[in-house]
Amino acid sequence: MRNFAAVPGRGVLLTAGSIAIAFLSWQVLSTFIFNPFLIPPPLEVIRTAIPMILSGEILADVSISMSRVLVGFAFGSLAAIVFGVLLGRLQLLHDLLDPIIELMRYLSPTAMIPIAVIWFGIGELSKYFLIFWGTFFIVLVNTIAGVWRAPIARQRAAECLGANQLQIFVLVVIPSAAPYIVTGMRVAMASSFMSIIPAEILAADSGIGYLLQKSSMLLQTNRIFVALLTICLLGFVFDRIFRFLVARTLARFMSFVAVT
Amino acid sequence: MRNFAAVPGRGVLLTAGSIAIAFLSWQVLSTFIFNPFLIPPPLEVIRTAIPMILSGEILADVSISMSRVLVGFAFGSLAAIVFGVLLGRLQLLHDLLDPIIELMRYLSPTAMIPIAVIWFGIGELSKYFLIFWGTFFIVLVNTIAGVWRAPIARQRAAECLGANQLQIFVLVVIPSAAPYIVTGMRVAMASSFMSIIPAEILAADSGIGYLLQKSSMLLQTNRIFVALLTICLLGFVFDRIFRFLVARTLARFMSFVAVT
Amino acid sequence: MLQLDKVRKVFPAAPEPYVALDGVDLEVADGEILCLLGPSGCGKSTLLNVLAGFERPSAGSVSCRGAPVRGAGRDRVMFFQDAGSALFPWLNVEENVRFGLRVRKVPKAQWAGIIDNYLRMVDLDRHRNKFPAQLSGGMRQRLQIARALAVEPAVLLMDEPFAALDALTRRRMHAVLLEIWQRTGKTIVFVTHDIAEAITLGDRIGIMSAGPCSIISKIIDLDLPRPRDLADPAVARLFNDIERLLAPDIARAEERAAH
Amino acid sequence: MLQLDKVRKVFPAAPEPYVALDGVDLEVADGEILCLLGPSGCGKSTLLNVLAGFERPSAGSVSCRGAPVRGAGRDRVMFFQDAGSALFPWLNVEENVRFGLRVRKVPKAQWAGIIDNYLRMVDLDRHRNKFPAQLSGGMRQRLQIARALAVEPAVLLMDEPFAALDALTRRRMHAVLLEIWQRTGKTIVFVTHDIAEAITLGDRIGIMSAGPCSIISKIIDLDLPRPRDLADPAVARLFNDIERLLAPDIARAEERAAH
Amino acid sequence: QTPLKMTLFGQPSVNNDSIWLALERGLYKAEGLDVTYRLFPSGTTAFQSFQTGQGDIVMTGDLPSVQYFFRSNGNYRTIAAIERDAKGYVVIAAKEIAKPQDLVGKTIATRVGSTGSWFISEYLKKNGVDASKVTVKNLDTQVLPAALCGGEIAAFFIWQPIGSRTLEICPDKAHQLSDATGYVQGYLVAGARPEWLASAEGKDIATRWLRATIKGRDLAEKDFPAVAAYAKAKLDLSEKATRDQWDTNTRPLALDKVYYDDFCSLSHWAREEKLTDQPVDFTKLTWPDGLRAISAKLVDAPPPPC
Ligand SMILES: Nc1ncnc2c1ncn2[C@@H]1O[C@H](COP(=O)(O)OP(=O)(O)OP(=O)(O)O)[C@@H](O)[C@H]1O
Ligand SMILES: Nc1ncnc2c1ncn2[C@@H]1O[C@H](COP(=O)(O)OP(=O)(O)OP(=O)(O)O)[C@@H](O)[C@H]1O
Ligand SMILES: [Mg+2]
Ligand SMILES: [Mg+2]
Repeated sequence: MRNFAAVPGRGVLLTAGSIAIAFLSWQVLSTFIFNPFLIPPPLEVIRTAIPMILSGEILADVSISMSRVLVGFAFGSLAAIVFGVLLGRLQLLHDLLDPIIELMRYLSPTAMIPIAVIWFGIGELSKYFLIFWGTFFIVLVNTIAGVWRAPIARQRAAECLGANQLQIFVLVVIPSAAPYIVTGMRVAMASSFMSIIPAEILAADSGIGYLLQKSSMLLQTNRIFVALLTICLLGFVFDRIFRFLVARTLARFMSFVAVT
Repeated sequence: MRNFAAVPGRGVLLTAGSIAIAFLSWQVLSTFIFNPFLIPPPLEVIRTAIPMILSGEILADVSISMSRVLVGFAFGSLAAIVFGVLLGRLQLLHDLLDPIIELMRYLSPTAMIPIAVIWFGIGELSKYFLIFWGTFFIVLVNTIAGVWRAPIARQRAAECLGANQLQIFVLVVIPSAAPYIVTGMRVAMASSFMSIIPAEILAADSGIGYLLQKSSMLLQTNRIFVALLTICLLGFVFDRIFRFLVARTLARFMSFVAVT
Repeated sequence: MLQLDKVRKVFPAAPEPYVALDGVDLEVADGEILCLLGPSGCGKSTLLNVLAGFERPSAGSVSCRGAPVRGAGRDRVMFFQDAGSALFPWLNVEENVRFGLRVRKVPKAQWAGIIDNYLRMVDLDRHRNKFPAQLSGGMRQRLQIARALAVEPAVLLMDEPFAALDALTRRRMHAVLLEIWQRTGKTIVFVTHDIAEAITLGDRIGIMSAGPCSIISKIIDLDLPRPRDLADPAVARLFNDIERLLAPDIARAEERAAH
Repeated sequence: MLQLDKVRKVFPAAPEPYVALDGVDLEVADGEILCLLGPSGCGKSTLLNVLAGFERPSAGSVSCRGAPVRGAGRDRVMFFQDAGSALFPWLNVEENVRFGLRVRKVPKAQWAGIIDNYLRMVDLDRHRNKFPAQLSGGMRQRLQIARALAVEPAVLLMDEPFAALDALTRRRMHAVLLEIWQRTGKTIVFVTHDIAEAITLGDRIGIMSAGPCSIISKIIDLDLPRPRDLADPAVARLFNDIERLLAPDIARAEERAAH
Repeated sequence: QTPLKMTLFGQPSVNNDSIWLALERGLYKAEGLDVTYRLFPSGTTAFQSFQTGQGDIVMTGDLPSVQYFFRSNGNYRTIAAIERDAKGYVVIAAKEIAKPQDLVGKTIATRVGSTGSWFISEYLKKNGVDASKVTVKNLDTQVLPAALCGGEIAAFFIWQPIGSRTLEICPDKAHQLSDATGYVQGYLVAGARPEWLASAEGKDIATRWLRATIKGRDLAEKDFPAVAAYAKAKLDLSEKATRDQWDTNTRPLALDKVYYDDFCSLSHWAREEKLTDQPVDFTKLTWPDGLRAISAKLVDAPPPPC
């Protein structure tokens, strides 16, 4: 977590510099080496994006997609943490459910579309469900790993200080597993953003995933890239906010291993 | 890692029991509650699968897909570990590349298809690349987290015992980060299996992902489920083998935190 | 009150299982301080873990107040030898002490008073905002002492609690511990290497033999009034006796090393 | 050879930075054993970390053989106070010792001999297949000693290496350390709480004042022949002197605690 | 009187223009319908939802409608062919491929299982090219231009606008070898569930919907600017892209002989390819009652199963 609260000045500068370099090389590559129709250069993408931004089209798409991601991600993470702590601690439960989990986690959100429709129809609920699905197993695997590695001495100390099982879960095991859980959530974040696309296959009429698909159908390369870039930027911002919140609220759970 | 080397007898029994229960409930649900045409019951799926197995069709698909997954997963993990250790240790490199990584990791393998074609054509290479892509960032994020949490005292001890930077990387930092790396690889495994589908959109004429797509296009629900079930089973087996290998070869790197 | 009966403890290890304890019998009366002495690696910590209920004996039985010990109990608080691993690294000094009060449902109004009291006792009151990673080795030990004492358990199982303290701080801690013990009548099992410390504190001293297959080879009753002065000839004689009791193992080890 | 000049060390901490060291001057000659004594939490480990090059001083300078210390160097080997955290948990006892030999490119043929020798020295040869998690506290310390000695560094920085050892094992370790020192002429900085240990080992003893803003308040030259016997009146006087030197801090602390 | 609610599944494609204008101009409302219009990226994904009981009328392509009919055990009826064209399907080939015979020994691509496969099969057959000497690759539609421009394939068979996009991307390397005229026709058909159509309300809604859509068709055929405006607003399609497709659209809104012939040909091919295993019985696949209620001329007598 060393970097979670990097020096702001230098951090911002480096971030800006590194992104600038990335965009510059993209511009050069797609202008001179790739066919700009296949991979439009960033300036072209921005030119396409501007009217979409001005008309408010993108904004509407972003806000609807973000709300879907947030709901799915939050519930997916929460369920995975609760579930993961239980599975990590109760060996029998783990042995019983692990094989089923091991089978199910290979089903992509895309593969779950039919089931989502059957269970939740074609409304918002099924979209939340698909993003939930893209989040849950990743956080789950990480949480179980974190729980398994929560130092036993600490749990024993809590136990003889008088903590009951629930208190050990909440006050000791989860904080001890926090670095794993946070890492899992960061990984899952990418997956939940990717799950917007299958989620919005499902009778959406707005959202970035819908924009992406509609543009793919019509082979509007520039618009495809606007959608992709938007997803990347949203993910980037979301991750920065997440890191900031972690540094703000969970720093004490994150840093202890590195400091010694 | 408590469970990585569970008692075989009890383990096999529980695994079998739990899978049996899962299949039974699926059978009951899809026969009596869902429309069996929407979600075919497992017996129906098996009935569809048998001729496919006997004709060798599935076996060919499985072997070609597995070889793609193995190559993509192995290279993705390896690259991510090397890269992750460097980024985790060299703060400047991290600060410089982190923003770009943070942008790119939200691009799903599906979104990378056009780029894969441009860079690698429509042969096997581009399929490996897409699975690589689905693996790399997950292992990377976990590796960096693991490296950050490698206890400093251990690295200092190695340094004053005479280890150079490379030796500290290989002999101390990577083993310390092993529990994170292994967890990351297990999570990435699901992602790399899911990436078969976009990878085999790309000019495949065999493979499980191809089978899935063709069946989807043709609305052959039973065959879709055969493909999905095959992916799940392959993933399950792959994960068991991975766990077994980890328990066999890496147990010493995995268990130390839990034991105290 | 605490009772060990033919306790055996075998650890799985390569190439063969390691028998740490092999038939340990022990009784600790209510309100007694029992000190355990023994060579490094003989099984003192293992014995405490069994008493605490953290480890099940491989054979034999453990009971506390007549009831068999099946797991950790809030009446028996352990002071861990490795203080760093037992503290909560995400809680600062004050919060580490507060943890026990909170889970024991001590009324909130009393928290501040109790915490102040115990932190001052171990001289950490000026460091109450530091996190465990920011503490020195001795400070971690003192924090663990404060945390254990603050919940006022009936039984204290202490594994070399003062090993990392300088002589004078240690002397102060002895006084604190004895004062609390006299006031509240706790039962204390106290592991140490320091013969002088064992004599200063103990009602009885158990001597363990070197491992493997360690047992409590001898129990010495200390019928001496407190405070005990090492300069006192009776005490000095005792000191020498104990040293001699511990020596054979060392001698054996030295012999082996010479080959 | 080792030189600290007006070293100051400030740790960032809430609510305000903590000044651990505030102007420490020290010189350690080649081949000298310098013992450091001081109350718990005064900054002994911090000082060693600065000497080792693990921590940069906030002000002042550190040098080793005239060259400024900019980081860890393989000539200075540290024995960490928290033995558990410094061992490699995935390597067993033997492999932990081998680590140093391997990275120093000691010829392979010599490994077995060196490892046997040092493991026997610390009496761990029967436990060579155990992993650190399977060792007792004292065994971990001994393993760390073996590991540090096996690479035969010019400078040893030892942070309470014998704190978790019983009296007799400790005495053996003193003999081992002195024997090696006499044979190879290492420079040793040795942190301890145990005044007797400091007197047994040291050429000089540095006394640190209590923190914050700790300094080396006094350096005592020990012009006594070895082996030193605590029963010897000259030595006993020295013991009392040192105890008194350390006392004022304790007295101050006790006063504070009383309020 | 309250409007009748119905849900319509469609795709973001210009061959839906009859429906767009019916929506735009309030023709459905005028028929007393309250239409919820849902877009799916393809007919196949629309069917995924449709099969779970969602939606009332679904717009799909030719092959999916037949496939779905068989897979769902006949739980589907085509109520009208909305649009069809042969020009909407094209063969885009590398410059050096000048005639069908040049494809021998080469690799060509399409989306396997789509109408494109049917097109390939008819194209090779009618041009006397031995199909076994041509390698057919499965490629996702969005990858086709890159693969052709990158020289990975010699040609592909696909629907518009993918062909014309490719010509924009690498005009120096690609050209249009042919369109599907004389080979196949791609269809947009509207379908519904038989039990819904059998109910009084379903039949009523379907008929009203057809009537309004026919009126929409009449507008769409004449009023290109309105179609272009809709495509621009909803799909951000350029006027040219819309024009290219609009020009090729023919909008029968009928179940006519051409429809039967084309679907017979499709059925033959599908059986050859083992995609289906029985002939199409048009008395089961289609539901002509709605169109017939509007005008008997719109429905021809179906041929025997083929
Ligand atoms: N998990 C384990 N697996 C194998 N052996 C173990 C394990 N735990 C402890 N042992 C062994 O049991 C013996 C006793 O260990 P224990 O920690 O009880 O010693 P101790 O008396 O507390 O020593 P010290 O004074 O050095 O702390 C040692 O030889 C140790 O190696
Ligand atoms: N990372 C840190 N952040 C803040 N304060 C620290 C940090 N590390 C050490 N300190 C403080 O510096 C002081 C000296 O610590 P140090 O570990 O050097 O003491 P010590 O003399 O080794 O004590 P002991 O004998 O108990 O080991 C202590 O007050 C400690 O709290
Ligand atoms: Mg012990
Ligand atoms: Mg210290």
